[in-house]
Amino acid sequence: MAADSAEMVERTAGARQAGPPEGASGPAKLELIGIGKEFHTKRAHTQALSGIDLTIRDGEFVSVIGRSGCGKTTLLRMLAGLLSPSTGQILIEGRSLWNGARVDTSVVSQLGVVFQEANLFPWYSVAENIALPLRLRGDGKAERLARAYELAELVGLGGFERSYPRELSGGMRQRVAIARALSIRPKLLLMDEPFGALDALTRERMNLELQRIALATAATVVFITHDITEAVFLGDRVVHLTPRPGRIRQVKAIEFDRPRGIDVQTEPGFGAIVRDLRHALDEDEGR
Amino acid sequence: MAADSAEMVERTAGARQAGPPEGASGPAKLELIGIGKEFHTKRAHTQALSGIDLTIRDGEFVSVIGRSGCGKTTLLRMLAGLLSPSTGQILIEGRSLWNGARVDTSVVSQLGVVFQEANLFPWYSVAENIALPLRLRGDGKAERLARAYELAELVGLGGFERSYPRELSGGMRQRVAIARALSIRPKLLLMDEPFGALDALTRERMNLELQRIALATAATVVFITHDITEAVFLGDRVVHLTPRPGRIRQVKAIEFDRPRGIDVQTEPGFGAIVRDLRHALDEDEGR
Amino acid sequence: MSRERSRKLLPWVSTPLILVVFFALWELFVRVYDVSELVLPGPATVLESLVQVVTDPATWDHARVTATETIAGFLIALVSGVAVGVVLGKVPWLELSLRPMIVASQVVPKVALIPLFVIWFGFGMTSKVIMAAMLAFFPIMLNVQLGVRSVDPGQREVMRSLNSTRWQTFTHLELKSTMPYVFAGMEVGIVLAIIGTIVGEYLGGNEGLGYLVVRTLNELNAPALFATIILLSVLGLLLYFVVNGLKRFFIPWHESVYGQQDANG
Amino acid sequence: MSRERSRKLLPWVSTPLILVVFFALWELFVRVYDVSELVLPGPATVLESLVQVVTDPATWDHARVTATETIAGFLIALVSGVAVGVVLGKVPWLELSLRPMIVASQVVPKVALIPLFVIWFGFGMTSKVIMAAMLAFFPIMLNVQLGVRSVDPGQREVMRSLNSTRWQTFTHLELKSTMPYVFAGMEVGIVLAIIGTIVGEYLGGNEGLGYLVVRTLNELNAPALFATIILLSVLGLLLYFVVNGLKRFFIPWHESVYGQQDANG
Amino acid sequence: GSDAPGGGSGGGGKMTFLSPIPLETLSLAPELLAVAGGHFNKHGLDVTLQPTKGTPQAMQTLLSGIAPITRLGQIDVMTAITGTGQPLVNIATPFRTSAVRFVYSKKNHPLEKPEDLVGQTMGVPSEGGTSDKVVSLVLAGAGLDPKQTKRQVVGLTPGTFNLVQQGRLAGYVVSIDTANIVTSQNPDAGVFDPTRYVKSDTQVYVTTKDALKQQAGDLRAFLAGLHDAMSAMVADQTLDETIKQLRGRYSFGTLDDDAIAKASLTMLRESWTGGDPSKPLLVTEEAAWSGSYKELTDAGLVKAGGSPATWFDNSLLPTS
Ligand SMILES: Nc1ncnc2c1ncn2[C@@H]1O[C@H](COP(=O)(O)OP(=O)(O)OP(=O)(O)O)[C@@H](O)[C@H]1O
Ligand SMILES: Nc1ncnc2c1ncn2[C@@H]1O[C@H](COP(=O)(O)OP(=O)(O)OP(=O)(O)O)[C@@H](O)[C@H]1O
Ligand SMILES: [Mg+2]
Ligand SMILES: [Mg+2]
Repeated sequence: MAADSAEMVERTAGARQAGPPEGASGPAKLELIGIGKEFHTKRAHTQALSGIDLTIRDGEFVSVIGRSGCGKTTLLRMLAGLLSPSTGQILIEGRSLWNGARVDTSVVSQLGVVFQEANLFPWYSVAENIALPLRLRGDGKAERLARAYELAELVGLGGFERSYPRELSGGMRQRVAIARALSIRPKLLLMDEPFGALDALTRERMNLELQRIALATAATVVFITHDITEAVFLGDRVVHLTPRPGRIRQVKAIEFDRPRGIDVQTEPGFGAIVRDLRHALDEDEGR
Repeated sequence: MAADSAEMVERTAGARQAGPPEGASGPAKLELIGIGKEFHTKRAHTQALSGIDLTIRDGEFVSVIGRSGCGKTTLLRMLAGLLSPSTGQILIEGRSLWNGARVDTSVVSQLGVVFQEANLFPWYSVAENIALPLRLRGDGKAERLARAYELAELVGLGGFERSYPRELSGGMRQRVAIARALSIRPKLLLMDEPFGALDALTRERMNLELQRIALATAATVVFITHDITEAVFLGDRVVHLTPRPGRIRQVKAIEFDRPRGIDVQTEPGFGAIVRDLRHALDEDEGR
Repeated sequence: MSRERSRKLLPWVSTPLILVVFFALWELFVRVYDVSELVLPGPATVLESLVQVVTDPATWDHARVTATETIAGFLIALVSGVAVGVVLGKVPWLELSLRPMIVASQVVPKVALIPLFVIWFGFGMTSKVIMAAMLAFFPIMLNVQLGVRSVDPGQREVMRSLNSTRWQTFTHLELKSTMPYVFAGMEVGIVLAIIGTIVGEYLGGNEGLGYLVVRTLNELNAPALFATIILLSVLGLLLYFVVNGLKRFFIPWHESVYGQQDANG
Repeated sequence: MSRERSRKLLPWVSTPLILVVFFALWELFVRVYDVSELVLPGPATVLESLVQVVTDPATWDHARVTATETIAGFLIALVSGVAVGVVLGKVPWLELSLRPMIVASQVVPKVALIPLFVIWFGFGMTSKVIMAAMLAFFPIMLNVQLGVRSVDPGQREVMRSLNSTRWQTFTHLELKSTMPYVFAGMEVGIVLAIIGTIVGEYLGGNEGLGYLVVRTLNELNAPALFATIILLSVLGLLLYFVVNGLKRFFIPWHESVYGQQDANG
Repeated sequence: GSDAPGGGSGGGGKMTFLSPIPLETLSLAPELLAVAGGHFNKHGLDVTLQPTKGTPQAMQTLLSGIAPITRLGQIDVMTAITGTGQPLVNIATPFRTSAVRFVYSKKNHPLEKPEDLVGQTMGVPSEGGTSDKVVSLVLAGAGLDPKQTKRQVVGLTPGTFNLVQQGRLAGYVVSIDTANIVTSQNPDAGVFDPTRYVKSDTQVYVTTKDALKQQAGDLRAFLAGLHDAMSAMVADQTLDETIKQLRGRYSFGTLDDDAIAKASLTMLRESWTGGDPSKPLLVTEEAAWSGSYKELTDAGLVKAGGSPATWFDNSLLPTS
């Protein structure tokens, strides 16, 4: 029921929205059809997600918000090919990502993921961590390092390229993880609260950078955040998940033109959307 | 120089402020005198903190803000007796915490710490993790469990008491860590971005709970956050650290009466303080 | 679900299968190369002899002796290995100074020490117990050391911030997080303990399966020799799987036990 | 700074010190208990004999043989232990089926296999190399298995999300994060390899320090026996510290190496 | 293996001799001298002496065809033939009497006659082997129950005599030259000679039926070389020349000590001839061979009913 109305909003909103600049309402990049996920442990079965239907167009930026524990990370891990859905299907560019519990890795190429934890490799320096995806793909050393230094500068870690993860602060580690995900200029970028450990200013700057990069590379982005303002600022659409089990309650199209400047946040329409979403989230309380 | 002016603000502000309800401008709980910290690695020496002078009264709630990597965590770890300062002295109730590199554990009693990472013990269930401090102190099993269930409820994890950390979402883990720190009703509470992984609503509720608990137990709180609104809402004073090396740039007294309701945020004075702090933080950029 | 169940049943199917293949290869080898009965008797002969050996009550006395010695030695190694491993893991300077001695004590050929052992402890079980303990000690100690040093620094800070005593840090954190290492050390240790016991029995005394090996060897009774060896292997397997079972019981939270079942859904 | 330097110098001070204490205790023990020269000669006699043994060029040939056998066996064990450990660590069902065989192969008394070894490999070095490899294999394999299974799931997901090949996951993640375990296994393994070689040399052939032990034993030449044992221990120590040095070189990032220097400031 | 012998029946090649005892003992004097004195070479043979771990391994290696010849105790040979029908053939008998001795402590518990063993514990290098059986034979020969003496496996280490002095063992079984070392190092040590009570503990050169057919030439040359070496030693009254030749190639405790070397070699030499210097070396006498078999079957140590006459073959011995 919730899913139905969500789909409805999605469709109507989708038609009107400003959307990604190139390719406008492009072809479907990601299709989630009836996705559900159950976790089994000795003590309990948790229904983390249920009946998730969502279509994400190529080049679209989708923000996902929801209460802590509502299944956002679970959803993202399924999209990243790390966790198989219990029910339903995920199509990437029309091809099925999951065959039962097996992932079809050929489907998920040019993928960048920022996890909720930084998950750096302690045996590599900052630059080596950032350049790891390039290395796996076979880029040359000089090229790799140049890109790593460039990205380190981008995330505000210039000068720390040769440091090791244990010498960094929490926020700095998270920024290394972001740089790592960006290194291969991914076509599909999945981000799980990437800016949670950052101060307001760094966060703001990262928001702008992310928007710029997403537009420049025409990347499709799924972006999980707890910051509603951020979600609205960045998203073409904002997906609101309700907890236990996680369902889509609402998909809100954000119709400001892109690229958006920081001042868009002061526009009256912006504040209204944020307030609406916040109220909707507040209602999840009782559940 | 920055430290001087900060101290000045501190003193003048301190006299006027609404302050903690019991014992008003009570005795000094914490005194930081000329604290500095240098990290040595093979490649580089990092001056993380330098010339930190600060006095925190008993029962006071001090928020600390600053850019990512400016030394907040370092400062907190020194207060928690986990990292020795390179220079300067920390007095807790007038007694020195550090003798060179050795910590005087008798000085830090009834301490609660929430780390930037959850640091849960994977071999213990949620309830056991929460009750760990009580167990170490020798409380009986029934008593311990009752308290653990009460706290799990408080942080919104009712029903997950018997789950294990790996079955929790990132935000849920962080909430377990908060509950753990609160379990012994600490007199001194040190919190490092405790609500960073929480959604806005949970965060708001936790803010109110934290304020209630701090007032009820007359605890002294040092609270690191990236959210300036949160810092102002909760703090008797807000300390602003500038990066590389970390110095106190400003100590802002927040003079709203406590307990504060959520609506305090709509008062014009509140917004002004937040804006000022944010501008000050923005200026750190160039450094 | 059914995947998990089939995984549990697997060893009960595969082990007999592998055994059958093994015996078939053995028989084949003996026949094709026409190996002398004295060097390697065929499986049929050995199994026949095994029945005889097993039905002889004296064999069980020997097996009991060997098991007792091994277990006693192993327990000594476990306790001392954990204790020493924890201390050396936490006090690096002590480790640096003592390590040469410890390593030397391991590489010293024990055969030279047996007479000293016998003089100190007599012909009885004690010298074999000590032998077993000496061999099993090292892997346990080294793994505990590794474990203690691999304790997550963040978790360690939690304990320190709680003003925990050394003992509390040990029981709630170090012991728990070192457990997987201890068990890996124990799995090597139990095997070495058996080897130690057997070697001890070779070199002195007149009890135990190791002694039986030497005796049947000297009596040129190859089938009985191999039957005894099979018995020894079974004893070794039993002890090993007891340790392995303990692991499953004690550290259900560890990856090496709960496995990769969550990894892929 | 100076603390770190003094830590580095420590073993160079403490080891000789402990050696002196050790020899003093030995002398004291021999004198107080009036131990027969045959059972345990005093350190002075042994040292005298050691000088003789060391100046004999034949000794160095024997030592070279033992070292060669040990290193060869160890390397075989290392390569096969890592390979098998990785495979079994990642394919639990295979491990479940093969484990009984592997454990059995460890507890089987090798003395019974010596004739087979001789038939297959002759009296030369090969059988000792295999002996060394068989003993060293198990701890390495088990530790690698533990290591592969202890790889941080979060880091593993990073690799999976990067669509890495199995080989890439192995070299960039599993190998690196298993290294500390491999080295703990190697430290046990090198010691067992020496034990294996020595046992092999006891049981056949006429080369190597193990053979020298048997020979001095047969000659009832206690001082030379203990001198040979000291030589063997020194060889063992050398090899052990080579492995240990490799560890410091290869995993400088690991706690067990960089130690607790950051823990307290 | 690379050590496997080449050469067929034509003689003149490489050959491996399996020694169940370590090379560094004078019990191996005939073989050592045959190598050191060039006696094998004279017969066109290049012999490698290959030590193995004890009798079982020597026999196993022999039977698997890696080497054609070894020297074993008669007791073990008969055990293998009657017990499991191993295709072994005795082609020469170098030692006609036992080469083991019991060492005891004169102060503690002298062992002078078989009765002294009753109720005691004897140390043996390994249970079930020759030494063990010699103890049984001594008891059985005197009409005593072998079970009345307990056995204890002890290592052959310098310290074992200490166990005797401590009274943990009444004595222990060693080879002749070891007995000589122990007595030379400990005035308290006494030696019990089982030769007086046991006839069957002789030593014989053994080959397999296959090798007898296929490598007769090599074996013949081997025995010829040995015969030359033994004759030379018998002829060398003072043993000076023998010791000199041995020291030219080998060096070990008992050889390097003049007194022990001479005493041991003299005792060994007596064993070759059985006390009668006129007897031909190496020849297996059917009467003694069969008599020993009876002694063993009487003591219940090997199975009865075999035909010992078919288990030896003197045809390869030098005919001079
Ligand atoms: N491995 C697991 N085993 C059992 N339950 C799990 C597991 N992983 C997640 N869950 C459960 O699934 C639900 C959703 O978790 P998820 O991590 O997706 O939440 P989230 O929306 O990312 O929350 P947060 O904002 O706190 O990170 C939670 O109730 C959690 O307890
Ligand atoms: N163990 C260490 N070794 C070397 N440098 C360190 C170490 N720990 C921290 N630093 C450095 O000290 C500085 C301050 O780090 P700290 O963790 O205190 O920052 P923070 O203010 O908590 O940042 P964040 O908000 O990102 O958590 C950083 O530049 C960091 O690189
Ligand atoms: Mg999450
Ligand atoms: Mg921090």
